[in-house]
Amino acid sequence: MSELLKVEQVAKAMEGLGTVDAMKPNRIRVATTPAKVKEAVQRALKDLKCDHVVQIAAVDNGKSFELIYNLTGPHHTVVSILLELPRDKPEVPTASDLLPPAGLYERQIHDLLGIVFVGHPNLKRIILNEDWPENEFPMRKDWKPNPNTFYGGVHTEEAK
Amino acid sequence: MRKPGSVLKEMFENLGTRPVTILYPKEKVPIPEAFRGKIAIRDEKCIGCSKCAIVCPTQCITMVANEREVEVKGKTIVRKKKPEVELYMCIRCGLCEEYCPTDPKAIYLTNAFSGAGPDKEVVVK
Amino acid sequence: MTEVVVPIGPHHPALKEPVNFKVVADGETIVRLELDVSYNHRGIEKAAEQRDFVRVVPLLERVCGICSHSHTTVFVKGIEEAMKVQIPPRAQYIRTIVAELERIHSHLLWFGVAAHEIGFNTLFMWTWRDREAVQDMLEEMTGNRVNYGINEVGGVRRDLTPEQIQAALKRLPHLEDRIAKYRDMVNKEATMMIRFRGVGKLSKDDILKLGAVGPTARASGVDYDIRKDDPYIAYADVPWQVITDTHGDVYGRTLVRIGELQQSLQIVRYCLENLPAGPIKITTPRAAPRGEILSRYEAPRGELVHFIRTNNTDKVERLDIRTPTLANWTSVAVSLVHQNLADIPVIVAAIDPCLSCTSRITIVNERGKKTGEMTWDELSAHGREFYRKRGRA
Amino acid sequence: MDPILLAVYILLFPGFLFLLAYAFFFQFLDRKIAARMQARVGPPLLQPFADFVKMLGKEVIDVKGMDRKAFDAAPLLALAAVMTAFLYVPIVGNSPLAFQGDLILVLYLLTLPTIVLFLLGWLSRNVFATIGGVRAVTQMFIYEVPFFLALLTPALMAGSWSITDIVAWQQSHLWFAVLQPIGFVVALIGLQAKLERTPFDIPEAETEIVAGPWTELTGRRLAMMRLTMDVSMVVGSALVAALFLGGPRIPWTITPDWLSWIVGFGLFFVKTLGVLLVLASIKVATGRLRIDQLNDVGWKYLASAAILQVLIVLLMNYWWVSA
Repeated sequence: MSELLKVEQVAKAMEGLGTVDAMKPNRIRVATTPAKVKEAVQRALKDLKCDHVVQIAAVDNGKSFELIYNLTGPHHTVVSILLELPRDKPEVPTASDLLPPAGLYERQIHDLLGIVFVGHPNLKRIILNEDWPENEFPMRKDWKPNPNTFYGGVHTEEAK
Repeated sequence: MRKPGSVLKEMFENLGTRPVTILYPKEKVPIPEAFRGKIAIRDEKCIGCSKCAIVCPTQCITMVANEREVEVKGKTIVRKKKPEVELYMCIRCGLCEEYCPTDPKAIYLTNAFSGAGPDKEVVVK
Repeated sequence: MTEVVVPIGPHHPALKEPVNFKVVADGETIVRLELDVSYNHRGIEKAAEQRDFVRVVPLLERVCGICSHSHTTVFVKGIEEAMKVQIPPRAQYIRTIVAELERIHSHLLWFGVAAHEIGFNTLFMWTWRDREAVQDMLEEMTGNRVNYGINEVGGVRRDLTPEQIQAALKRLPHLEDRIAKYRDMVNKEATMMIRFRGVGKLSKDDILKLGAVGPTARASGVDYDIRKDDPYIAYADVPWQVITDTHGDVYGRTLVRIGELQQSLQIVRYCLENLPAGPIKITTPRAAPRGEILSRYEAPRGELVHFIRTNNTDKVERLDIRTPTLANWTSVAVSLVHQNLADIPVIVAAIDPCLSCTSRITIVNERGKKTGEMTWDELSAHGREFYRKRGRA
Repeated sequence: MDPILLAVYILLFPGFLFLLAYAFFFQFLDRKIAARMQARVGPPLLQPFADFVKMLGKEVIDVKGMDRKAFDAAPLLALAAVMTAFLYVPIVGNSPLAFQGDLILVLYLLTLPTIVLFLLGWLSRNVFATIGGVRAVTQMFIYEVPFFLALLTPALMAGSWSITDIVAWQQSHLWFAVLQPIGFVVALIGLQAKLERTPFDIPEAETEIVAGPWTELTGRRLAMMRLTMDVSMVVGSALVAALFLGGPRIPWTITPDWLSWIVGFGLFFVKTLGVLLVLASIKVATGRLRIDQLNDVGWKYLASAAILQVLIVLLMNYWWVSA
């Protein structure tokens, strides 16, 4: 079982992309910007020998959207690449060409938070039902279900 | 040593032995006493503190006004409210039983597991 | 040969849960496949944000029917990590026992369903009969066969009495003997071998490229197992090892799952025999300090991840659940192309999909047809009237 | 044979009434054995009859734009074919309708249900049913050749195309199951495939294509088609029992006429139950093959075994008869 990555190793591989800090021995975080995310993922795949995407987490912390790419490999350390997206134009280049499973994760994030992944092969709806109204993103903090739009399910008003 | 498992041998062994399935309505399944079944309320023990109503994950316990003397640790006090449970909203998680301060619990889960019924709004008093 | 579009799902006898494959088949071989997930999305992540830590646990238990203990353990472990709180060892051991018992009954269930997919119903009946022993153990310990409700932030809600431990220990030898028999049967039974060998084959770098997890990945030699890589609850000090295989096809996945069954039985036996004494829970503060936790767990189907962000309140600011089946979908879709139509159920069952984990909303959509709430007597009146009219017509 | 006795023979005792009752009993026994082998309780005695009556009462749903008359007629055609086949198989003694070549007629009548299944699949305008129908016919091509060869070798050795003569021949010689063991095994496997039971139930593979040709069958049509499958199970096992296990005759004759009838019927009963036990255990012990795997198994092993058997029979005929 190869031993955990050191913070210095990750810092050396990622220098010039962003600040590196270790929250736990096996959790190392790299804060970077949307422009450099593809470069960061590529370096993680090549230099740090990460070959498995654990998860792409998406958070709406009120002010902006945060995307966290969690990658791991035989070294069993989770390298998470964190980036912030402005609230008005959340766009980030897709990572599905580098990481095929990311295609499904990005479609799910797009459904729930409305982050546009530039260059994604088919950013169709996957997680919400077909007749969910367009550009209403339920996981956003400021989303409130207003009563008169119809969110799928039984057409209650006609049934009365 | 363990006999090697072969499908044919096992099949004909089963032919001889008694089948495992039981005919449910006639024969009953033994229920362990720790089983979390249908909810029940001991009205005489309840002190109306509404802790169960607060902790219930599905909010199916409503406190109903109901005056009654209750004997607690020697003293008798008059309680104002008692819980009423909407039976088919209850997910039988047992949190209310855990947070109920009374000694023989005022609200508890029996181990009756069959709970189907026609009336959706039935309420356990 | 003209191409035929065969809809497999969302209501299909082979798939116990709603996933829809629009399969374009040329004769018997599949040419193209459209995957349509999420008929079962219940918005649990949004609901979790409005519940405090005590009331969110029963909600998370219902994310998935079979791996309910996984979701509560991974969440509760994450919150304890955020609160920087250490739960007593006895609670750790009880959680491990229930986790491994859940893995055993989930794998036995899968093994029966996989045999049923190829029409071998006998093994389906036998495995589900032996699974009853595990269900009885769980029912005695936790009070319910599936949703155990044993976890809470800061420890475990019920203690194991000595009689329960003895009753459980008495059932283990029979289970070990049965599982050893099933391992022989898999290697000897002809039709099972033909239908499982070489079906849905994925090489090691395919698995890594497509991000498959759990037994599906371990069947191709990828030895990722979170219980070993990132040990949690009591796995660090229990002697067991990761089961991997090199076949990479459905047969390999069956062998991996049977191996894991035997490992889990050993873990349960070890934990039951030296269950440490002491309290089973500690009182934890109501709110969790600001923090961001990536809590990982080895669910029966693979690596389950809860991304939890807490903000100094007693509610979760954001809970992002990534379930093993969501990770396995890409590898299934790729491995299905150029396979036989008859193999779809077997390959899909091989990753043991758990749909209620993957997507979490169920909205009945009767486009056009008018359905409303009917009380019981309205429904029966309607029924009688409908048939009387039909009778006369 | 005067017409009244013949009418009784056809309609009542060893004819249709007995056949239907025996078919229901066979279905019950098959399901009971399979259940007990799987450690389950299994159905009560009259369950198949209750299913049949209930299904007759169920609503018949017609697919939009379907040819109703053809869809109604097809199950009846299959049932009629299989029931007439039963008349030529000796049950109590000789079958009065025997004629030279009735073995070929019975074999032809037994293949009709599969063709009707294909027709049903095609008529019901449903993608699952069509694929099921195509599979039923492909499967038929695979197992028909070895099945026919295996059933014709006894005729070769007995030197006659009538089942009654073959049974008579076996009375004075050894049973064909002993003389031609390979043929007996191929016949059993072929019968299992003809009845579309588990190793070969590819056309109505429940987990892949819903129910194959059976998908759109509802109400009385489904009742008729299931009855056809039960009756063909009875006829098939009676045929195999007659051709390979000596049918209802015993080497030494018993003086009183009615006693030999009863003994004959008893023998027929025991032998067909034996065949049923073998069929049920094959069904319980195996999973379902894929259609292309069936192709390899069918042509490589079944067909070559049947041809080998024919070769052995020809050699034995030549060497035995000339010696």
